[in-house]
Amino acid sequence: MRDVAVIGVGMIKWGERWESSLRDLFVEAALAALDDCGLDRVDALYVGSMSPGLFTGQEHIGALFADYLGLAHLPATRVESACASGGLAFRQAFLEVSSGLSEIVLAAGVEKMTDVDGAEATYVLSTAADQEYESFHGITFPGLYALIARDYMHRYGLTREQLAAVAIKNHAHGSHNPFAQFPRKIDLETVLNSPMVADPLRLMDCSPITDGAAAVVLCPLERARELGKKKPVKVLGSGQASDTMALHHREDFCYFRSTAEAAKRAFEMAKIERERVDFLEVHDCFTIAEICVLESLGFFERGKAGSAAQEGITALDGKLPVNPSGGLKSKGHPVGATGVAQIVELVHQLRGEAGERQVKGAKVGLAQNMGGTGASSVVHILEGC
Amino acid sequence: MRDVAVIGVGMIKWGERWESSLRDLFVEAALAALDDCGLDRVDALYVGSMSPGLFTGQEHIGALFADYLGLAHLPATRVESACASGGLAFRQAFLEVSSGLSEIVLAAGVEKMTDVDGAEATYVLSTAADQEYESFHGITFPGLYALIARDYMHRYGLTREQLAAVAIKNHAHGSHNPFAQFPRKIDLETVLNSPMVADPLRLMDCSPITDGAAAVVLCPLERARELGKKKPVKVLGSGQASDTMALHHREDFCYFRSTAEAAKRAFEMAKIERERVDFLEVHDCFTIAEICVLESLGFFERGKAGSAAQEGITALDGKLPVNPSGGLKSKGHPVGATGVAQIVELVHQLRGEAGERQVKGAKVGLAQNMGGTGASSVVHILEGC
Amino acid sequence: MFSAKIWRESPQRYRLEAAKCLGCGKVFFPPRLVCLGCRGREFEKRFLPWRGRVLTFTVIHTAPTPFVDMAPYCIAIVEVEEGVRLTCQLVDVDLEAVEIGMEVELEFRRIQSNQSDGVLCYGYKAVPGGGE
Amino acid sequence: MFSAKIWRESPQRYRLEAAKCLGCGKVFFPPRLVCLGCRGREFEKRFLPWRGRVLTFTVIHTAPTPFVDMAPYCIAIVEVEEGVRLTCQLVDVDLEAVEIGMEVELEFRRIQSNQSDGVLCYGYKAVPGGGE
Ligand SMILES: [Zn+2]
Ligand SMILES: [Zn+2]
Repeated sequence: MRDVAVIGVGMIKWGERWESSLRDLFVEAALAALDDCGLDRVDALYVGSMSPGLFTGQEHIGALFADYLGLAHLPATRVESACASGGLAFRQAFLEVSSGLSEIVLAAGVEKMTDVDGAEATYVLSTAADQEYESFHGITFPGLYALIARDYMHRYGLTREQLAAVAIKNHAHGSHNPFAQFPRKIDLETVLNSPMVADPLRLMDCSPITDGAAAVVLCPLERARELGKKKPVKVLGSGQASDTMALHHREDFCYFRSTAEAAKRAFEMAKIERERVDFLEVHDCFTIAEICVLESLGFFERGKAGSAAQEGITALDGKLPVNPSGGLKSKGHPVGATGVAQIVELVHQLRGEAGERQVKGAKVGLAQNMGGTGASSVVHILEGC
Repeated sequence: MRDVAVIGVGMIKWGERWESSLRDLFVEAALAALDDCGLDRVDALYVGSMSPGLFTGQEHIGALFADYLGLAHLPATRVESACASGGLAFRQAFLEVSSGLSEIVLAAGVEKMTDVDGAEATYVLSTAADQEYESFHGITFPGLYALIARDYMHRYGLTREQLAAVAIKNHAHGSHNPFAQFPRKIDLETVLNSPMVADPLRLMDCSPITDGAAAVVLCPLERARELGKKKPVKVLGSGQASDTMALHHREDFCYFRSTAEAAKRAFEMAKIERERVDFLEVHDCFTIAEICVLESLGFFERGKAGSAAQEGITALDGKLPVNPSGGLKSKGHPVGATGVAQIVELVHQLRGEAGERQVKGAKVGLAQNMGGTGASSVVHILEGC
Repeated sequence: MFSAKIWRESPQRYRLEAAKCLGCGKVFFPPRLVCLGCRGREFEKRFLPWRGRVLTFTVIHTAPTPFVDMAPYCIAIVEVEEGVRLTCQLVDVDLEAVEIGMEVELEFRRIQSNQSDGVLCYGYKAVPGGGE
Repeated sequence: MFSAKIWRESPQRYRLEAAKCLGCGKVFFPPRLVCLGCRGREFEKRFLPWRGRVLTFTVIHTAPTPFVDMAPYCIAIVEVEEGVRLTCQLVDVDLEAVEIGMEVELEFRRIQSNQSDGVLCYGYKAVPGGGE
């Protein structure tokens, strides 16, 4: 397997993009990524999207997107693993370049969520849980994560304020991200007074409903300087793993074994230790998720990440900055696009072009993207060159 | 890229499988494939499925299936390209083994279509066409292929009887396939008297609505004899390509350029000529499709495949047997499973274990699987060892 | 919310709004952000003519849910000008008399009488004529 | 057609039908074709007891479409016997009084009052009690 680099990244404004169709969202992000590296063509396309069928009535989006990108004969593959679809698209593109099958591959993620109303969006998202033994009983995704939060509070004494600190920190980071859906700071009052969604989680503990897309261009590392315009970023490691679909089948509700396993594989491939990682982009679909992910990744001991945001450890200027982009919370969460946008942020940081949200001296970054309540996880480790 | 072999194949009875859930269909086929090679574990899983979300309300099936196969921590990826989803799952598994990332990979395809009624199934299938500029106007998939059939008849003088001959031939083949949904012969009367679906296509020109799954196990060729129990089958070539999403954007409605391009790539990788191919499994979702595919693949000149079935050329004992399994027409068409089932048939034939439907002296077989009206195609060439 | 989806496509459906590539002159319907021919990204707005001819057609007998009451109905691929083609219903016609090459005019009509949320959808349909 | 889907799961939902692995003794709900523990494929039928205790819970305020009229309602993960856990609603309870470790009984109740096709769905719900 040969070394692979990311040479182009493309992000667009996320939010309620009523004027843009599913295909246009993709094309905008893909063109931004191509322009970033100065290329006009690629050899293959991977797209991560959770449910274009239920959200917009359109399946078969790989071929549709190749067509509307003006490259109608491109091999184009859609991959899906719920909210980890974007991370998987990146992984498959990495694999295709790494194997030698293709030279230049575009990996994109997209979701168009606002063509349906809120109740319908809640239903569509629930198809990422066990439909017959979870969703059937009326549980929602905020509800599933609330089950985790309650358990964590009970076992480790996590406070409501500590949970809120995660949202406050990520919004502070996102206030410097012009592409974020909600690029503004929030305070403790705002979180604690926001409507209850699934006790103990309030609206401001939850990532929003978002239209968005993101794209990146990969090529062999040895051709990265010839093909791209900017500093290449090397893919050091990639790991993927699953866990039981239903949350209730896990021995420990607060520990995402798929994330732990995916991280183990990514670190093995990268041949580095955790100490080398300068910052993380993780899947904070809910405030509690960021806490459990940090522990599952092995950066905090069990029960110890709950106070990390409150203590400033995971802030931009902290010991281990987490979600400098603003995370899913502030940036938005167009589910299939999220995993690719994490890679976009890693590349911006590792190139040193993240502006006001730049992590000082960032050399190695890690992205963790997960589906459902962690039934699937993908972890990538990238290094600036 | 290292050589890859198929060492296990699993097929189950296709049809209206009311008693079986989506997950159980998958597990049955996967276990059959594992038993066929005598293995109990794999390193990764790829699943092709067009729309479990719209057909059953369940997305995120990669993780769900790994869980219910009893391998809950497996990297599990769903791929989708409408009716070519199964072919893509096989291609991604091939890529993963070929790259060296994994040793043993399971590729499966599945679709559960009978949990919704016929009108709803027609709607779900229409999401594989351009939702805004085709389906919006009331066109169905039989309708899109009828547009192709009308054009072909007009340009090349194809007769109604010649179209029917494709269905009659495939049902004759399928009558020897115990796993087929409709394993029985039909005659010309039956086809010509069947209800009109989309003029000129009648019910017996169309593949049915089917519940089904299929699975195969891949490993490096050099480990195939050590890991498997039966004669390994080598993957000689793999090709994938796209075309415009909307049929009306093609210069030539009767020529699937994605199929031509995918075949070109597969033959280039295989480094063989078409003459070496002993038989084909092709995507006969409608009778007209088999005719156009044979020409797009380059086995017949333009306008010449229309009489192939009628003249017996593509029969089991003809010069170029096509769809010895019975094809989508007789075997059934659980859309995401179809591409994997084609590989299963290739392996049975190349091992010489196809019984009454055995192609004499079969050494090399080709499988062509496509999505929509050919907006995506995947071609594989396999060789017995 | 579904209305955002309908509103988004209405320039095409109501006015046949297309885009002509400033690089190679190819006309696209619906408009695109990138040219499929020369990969240019500059376009000028064009309105397609409301007439054309039938390239191929079918009569739908088994219809999807929103169209069940209309069956049987004809659907055709219509070429409206050099290289610009679209799919639409062909109505106000004897279904036995439709043929390839037939001249048609496009008219603004109701397309779907019902959707899951009851919204009416309008757009273009073909009718015989325009050849004289 | 949707009734096939409902009928298929009814042994679990109506009778708490589970499967005990003959290889390692692990009990699965719902039944599986392969054991997640030892990968055995031989099982014997078991019926779960209709009582257990709350491992964790939430109160849903923003509900999905079929449950909108019920909100707010409690959902819990209940352990019914060693290692066997399930998710269900906890009803007939003061929402303020639910706590981790609480003993519950399972009862057969209506789960969803409507689906897109109007079919009623039944299954298990938890109620306080069973500890005495
Ligand atoms: Zn142009
Ligand atoms: Zn066991």
